[in-house]
Amino acid sequence: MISQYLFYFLSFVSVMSALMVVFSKNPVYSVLFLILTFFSIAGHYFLLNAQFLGMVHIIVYAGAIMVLFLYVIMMLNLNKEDEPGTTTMSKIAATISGGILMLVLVAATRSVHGMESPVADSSQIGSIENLGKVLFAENGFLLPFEISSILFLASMVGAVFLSKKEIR
Amino acid sequence: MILLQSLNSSRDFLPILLMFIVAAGFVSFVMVVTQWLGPKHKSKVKADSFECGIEQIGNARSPFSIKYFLVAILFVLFDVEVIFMYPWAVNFKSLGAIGMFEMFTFIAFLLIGFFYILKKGALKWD
Amino acid sequence: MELIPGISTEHYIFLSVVLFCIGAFGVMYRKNAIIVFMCIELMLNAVNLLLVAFSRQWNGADAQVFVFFVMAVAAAEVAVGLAILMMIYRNTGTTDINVLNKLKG
Amino acid sequence: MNELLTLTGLGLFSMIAEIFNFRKAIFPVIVLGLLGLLGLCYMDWGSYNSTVTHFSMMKVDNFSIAFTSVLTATALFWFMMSRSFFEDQTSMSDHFSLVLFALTGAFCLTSFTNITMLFLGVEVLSLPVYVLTGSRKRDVASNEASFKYFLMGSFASAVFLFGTAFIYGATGSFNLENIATYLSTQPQLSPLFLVGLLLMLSAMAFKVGAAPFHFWTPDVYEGAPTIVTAFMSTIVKTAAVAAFFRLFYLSFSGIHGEYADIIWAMAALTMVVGNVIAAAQNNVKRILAYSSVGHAGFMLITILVMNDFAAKSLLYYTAAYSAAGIAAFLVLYLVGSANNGETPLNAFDGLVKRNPIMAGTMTMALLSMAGIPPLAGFFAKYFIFVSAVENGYIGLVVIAILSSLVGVYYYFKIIIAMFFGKPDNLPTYFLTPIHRFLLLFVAAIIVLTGLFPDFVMGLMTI
Amino acid sequence: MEQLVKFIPLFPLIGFAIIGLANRRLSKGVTGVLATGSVLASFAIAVIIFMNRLGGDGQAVTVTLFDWITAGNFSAKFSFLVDNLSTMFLLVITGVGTLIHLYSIGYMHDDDGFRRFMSYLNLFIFFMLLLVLGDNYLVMFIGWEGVGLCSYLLIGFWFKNIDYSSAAKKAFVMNRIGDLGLLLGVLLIFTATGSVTYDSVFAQAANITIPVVTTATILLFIGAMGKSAQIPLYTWLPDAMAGPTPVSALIHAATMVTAGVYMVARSSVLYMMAPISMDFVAWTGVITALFAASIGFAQTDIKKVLAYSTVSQLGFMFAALGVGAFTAGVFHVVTHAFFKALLFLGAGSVIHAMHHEQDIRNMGGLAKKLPITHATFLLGFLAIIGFPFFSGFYSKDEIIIQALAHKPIIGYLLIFGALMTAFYMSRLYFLTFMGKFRGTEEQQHHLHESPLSMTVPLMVLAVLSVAGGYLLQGYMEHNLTLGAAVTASTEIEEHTLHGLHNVMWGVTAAAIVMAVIAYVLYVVKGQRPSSDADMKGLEKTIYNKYYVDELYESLITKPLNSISSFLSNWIDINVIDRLVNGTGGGINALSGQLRLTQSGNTGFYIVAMVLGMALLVAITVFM
Repeated sequence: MISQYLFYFLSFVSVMSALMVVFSKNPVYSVLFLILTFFSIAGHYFLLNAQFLGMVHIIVYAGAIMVLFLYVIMMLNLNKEDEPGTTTMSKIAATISGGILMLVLVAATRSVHGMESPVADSSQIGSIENLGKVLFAENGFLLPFEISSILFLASMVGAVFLSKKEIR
Repeated sequence: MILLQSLNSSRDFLPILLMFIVAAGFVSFVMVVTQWLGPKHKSKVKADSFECGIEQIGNARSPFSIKYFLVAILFVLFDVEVIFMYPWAVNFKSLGAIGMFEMFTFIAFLLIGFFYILKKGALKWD
Repeated sequence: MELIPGISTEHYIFLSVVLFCIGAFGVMYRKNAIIVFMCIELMLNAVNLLLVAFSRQWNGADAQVFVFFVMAVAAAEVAVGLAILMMIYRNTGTTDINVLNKLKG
Repeated sequence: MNELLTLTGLGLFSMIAEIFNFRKAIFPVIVLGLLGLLGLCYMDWGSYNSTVTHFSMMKVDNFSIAFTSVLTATALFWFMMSRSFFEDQTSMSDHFSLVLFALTGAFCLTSFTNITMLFLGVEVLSLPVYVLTGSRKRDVASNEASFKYFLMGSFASAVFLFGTAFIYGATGSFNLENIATYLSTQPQLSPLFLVGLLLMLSAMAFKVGAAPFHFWTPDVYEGAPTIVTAFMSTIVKTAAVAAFFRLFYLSFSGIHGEYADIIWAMAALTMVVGNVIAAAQNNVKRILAYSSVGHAGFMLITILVMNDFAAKSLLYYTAAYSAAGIAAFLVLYLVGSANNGETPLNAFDGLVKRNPIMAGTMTMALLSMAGIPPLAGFFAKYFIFVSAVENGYIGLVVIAILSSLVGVYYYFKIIIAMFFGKPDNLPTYFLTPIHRFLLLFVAAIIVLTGLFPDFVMGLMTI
Repeated sequence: MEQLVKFIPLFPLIGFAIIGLANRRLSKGVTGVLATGSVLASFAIAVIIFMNRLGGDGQAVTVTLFDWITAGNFSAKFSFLVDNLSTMFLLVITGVGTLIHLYSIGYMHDDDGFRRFMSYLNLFIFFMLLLVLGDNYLVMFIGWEGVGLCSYLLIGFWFKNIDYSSAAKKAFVMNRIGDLGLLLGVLLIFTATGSVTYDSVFAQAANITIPVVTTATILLFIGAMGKSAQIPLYTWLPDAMAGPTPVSALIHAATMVTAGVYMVARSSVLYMMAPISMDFVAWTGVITALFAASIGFAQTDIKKVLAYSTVSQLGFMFAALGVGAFTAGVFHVVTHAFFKALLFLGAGSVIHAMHHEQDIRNMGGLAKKLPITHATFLLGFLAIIGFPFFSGFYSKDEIIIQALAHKPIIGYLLIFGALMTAFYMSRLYFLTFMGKFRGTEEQQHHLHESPLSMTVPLMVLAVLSVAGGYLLQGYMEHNLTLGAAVTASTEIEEHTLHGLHNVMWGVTAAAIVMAVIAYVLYVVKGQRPSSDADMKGLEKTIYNKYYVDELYESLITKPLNSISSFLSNWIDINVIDRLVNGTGGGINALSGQLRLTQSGNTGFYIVAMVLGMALLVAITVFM
């Protein structure tokens, strides 16, 4: 099945590029690999029929957030390859605990049984119309939507406050 | 075509996907071709920033202005806010007046934020 | 059951657990604050992927709407986080998180 | 719902007030607004039955009204205590609006019925606090605290979301009622659910500062400006622990047995670690930071017991702890601001001679935190112990009492310094009228809520 | 009439509030009058209630102030229980309290912190009244902690001296250890009976299993050990003598330290069900009595001698409780309050006259210079050694008789303790008031009798020390029915008791002989404790004409002295202090290790979080 191959391909790309994000010495490469990861995840979204979400994902992550990261890295001139102060001990500790976490989580979620299958054809679940209906419905996500605007305001004030030069 | 059908995905997105493929293909094509066509002479001297004989000190990019950064941050925030508007716009009719009110509240918050930013001088470039 | 032909929910659970753990591993492994932030973004993406997979499984749009909020929060967090980072860079001239260990004991 | 709107309006007002030169009006408006909020709480109290939900996202029941009242009152005190700190700063409206937005988040945390609201509430509460922690922009300690808090906080958020995703995967809903229904109807628990539950538990434990997720607490509390530390240790802690309780009460109490042991161990570890490490500290701010970890452990006991009485005990505990915290941190702030921001133990030497009101109120606050009757803190602990003993957690109560004994030791280090230390070359303090009023008022509250615990406990009738 | 009891704690509280808030605005005179007057008012009400009850049926009355806490299954009222036991304590607290307030006006008059001192004293009285009045364990616990706090404040009153504040700290820490036991005991009782109110707890006592009641009572008793300075939690009391003398008299002799006795007597129903606890109480009491008495032999500080004597007398009381003679124990609390307060106040008067000299080696011959103090002190001394028909005679004899009747070994040991008491108290008395003056010229020049405000309380207390026992004997026997089971059994053994009374005459005679020996040693022979510098060398230069002296010296004095100094120096410092300090040190060490986890490194913190998370999941899912 072609979708199967596509899944494995995208998964391979996303896992590999995620690993490269961690292991790249140069932060700029990390950013680029992260963008690649995001694209492959967007691919998964399309695969799962979440078309609108996939597009939004690319717009938000690849288009805005990662540009910001890249911008900061360029601005702070961090495209160096050295990373002082990393001890072997801390690397070993990180590897071991990361490994333990993965082991435990994989083992705990391995035996998932009794999952119900989708009720009906779900190709329209991820459409803009449907999402809009759920998002703006009276018993939907209206309140969180408004709350999120408070979140944006708070982060605006915070970012401006922290970045602004103090008036002396 | 077969591929897309097997994905069960809506055909509405076919043009967009094609556009992505074309764009990606074009970029990679150009990059490969330039590598292939262009002359390659690598040397230490050539990689230097300046070739006037004086050793370079420091880095060319050290001074920066925080203002530009703030603009970038605010762009991200407004960019994400916009994604909430697509679903609203598509459902504009069915949501009716209530939906209008909801979105206006949201936009009013945004405008207050925007006003705040303007007055704080966060967007001034000098 | 199969979310898409040949691929079951377990596959997606496994994939996002792996991505999440890579992200968590990166947070612990790297000392450059910016890359640490990026790894946190990676973790959030693992969450999003899982949510979308479950949304397909339950045939529910609410998980996808939830992903919107995750994205919104991610953007807000990045804005604040990078502002904090810039502030630190102005004071210490570095983004190495090992430098920030004066508060302890 | 009206409470939420009021808070948002106040936040917006203080955000733009400075631009319109309403600077002088900010403080009175906020105080009036918060008093109005208390009035709204009073009107709403008891008039809500448990079926009214707002947009299926939140339910203003007596639990939320009671906690909102405590939070609002604490916020009122907090504004009174911090007014002078912010008035000589250029960005008073930034600070105040951030705090009010954080309060909005805190309100979501006391009334949510949907994980989405919980998540957004946590974020709306946390983001402004990350910023406030770093509000002394030139101070590296403040920067470091802010950074640590932010980094670990977003990590915890990611963990929380991962847990949420698993819960959704198992139940197909974010709604707490649906989740509870799933638990009561499903004979076989999906492993996904358990993993999700534990991940959410870890993230909530992080937010309340419970071991082994407590590491951020001492460092962040120490590095943050004292005023902000006061905010974190009272309002943020209250809101977080209320959210923790509400989440588990409304949705997960059906499988209490699955996670009881874990919360047991967590509570024990938190109490021991917090109180024992505090014993060796010499910086008063850090002592209070570790003691705050210890208090989180006591609060966790209520989540272990998980019944109506435990909810009341938790309310009472948070109220008592917030009152004592406001008093203690106000004194700490006053002492620190006359001492270059440093608060070593010997900065408190002979405080009783230098300012009896400060020393007296600080003593009250510390005694209350230590759990000496008849102050509020004693009954707070006592009720929690009673509820735990009733449910058979006697071992935990023994650990709790032992660790509170250690607590007495380090609280008394401060009291002894204040009463028996020699105040050589240390300044005398003069209180502004507002601070004097606040100190005396909070001291009175500590005593009165101790004598009449029913008043606070009666606020909540679930 | 019992409704008036509401006002009893109110007056001292008002006194405290006025004095505490007004601070400098009141003159010293007004402050003194206000403080004393408030306690006097309470005393007047207590007397009214007492007289009223004397004529009434003697039933216990509960006076509820307000519904205090009602939450879930838990409810408690803030109410007072007026019965014969609490009335007795009310009288003692307010009566002795009034006298000591009066005394303090004179004693503390020149002190800078006079107002603070008086306000603390009032606060103490308030909490002490709560302690004895409460009709449930919770109110009692509030009073319990409150008096501890006041004691702490008053011990450290002269906080310029660092020793004083460390003594205060020691007192507080030791009391907290006891309180831990008390709180656990109360919680256990609550678990077993679902209530903390005395009435309902005792009503349901029969339903509690024996192991539970034993554990609960032992836990309660641990609280009593802390508050009433029993082995091993006693060392704070001698150290607490660092506080002003009226404090020692009021808190550390007459009232607070007897709170433990009150609590055990109040819980007598529970104790009667648990023979193991009773044995534990009795043995702790008797060992403390002997141990503290033996330490009393070697002390040279007048207040320290009295402090050890207090510990010893408290041991007597607990021994009485332990053998089931609750009434005798409470009786001794009352008489002890009279004569020990008297002795302390007398000592205070002496110290006052000697300009804060407390070493009895530098005293002597004060009888002529301080006639009133001497006369009253003598009466108190006679009372404590059990001189016939003085108050101590009745209560101590009652204790010993009851002990002989029920647990003979304890009885014999207590007789031995009584003889020791007679000896070291005589030593104290004779060294202080008899013989020649051994202080400096200047001190001798300034010797003067204390002012009237100090001597009047002495005289009143002297009268009570003499007559109190005789007057109260009958009341105690008939109106205090504690531990009903024992009372019944004593009636059966009436003839045995009669025989024992005769034995007691012998004991009393022996005690008097001990006093005479002391007289011979310290007055006739002029022997006195050697000074610190040449403790060993000088011993031989004291003339040793009589063989008897040498015999006595080598057989009694020296061994006793060395045992005494061994106990006080070695055990006190090496065992008990080390135990207390060791706990603190252990916590500090643990703390030092634990704080290393707080490395300041964010990476490490996150590793710890991840591992914690993995552990949670692993434990829950796989186990």
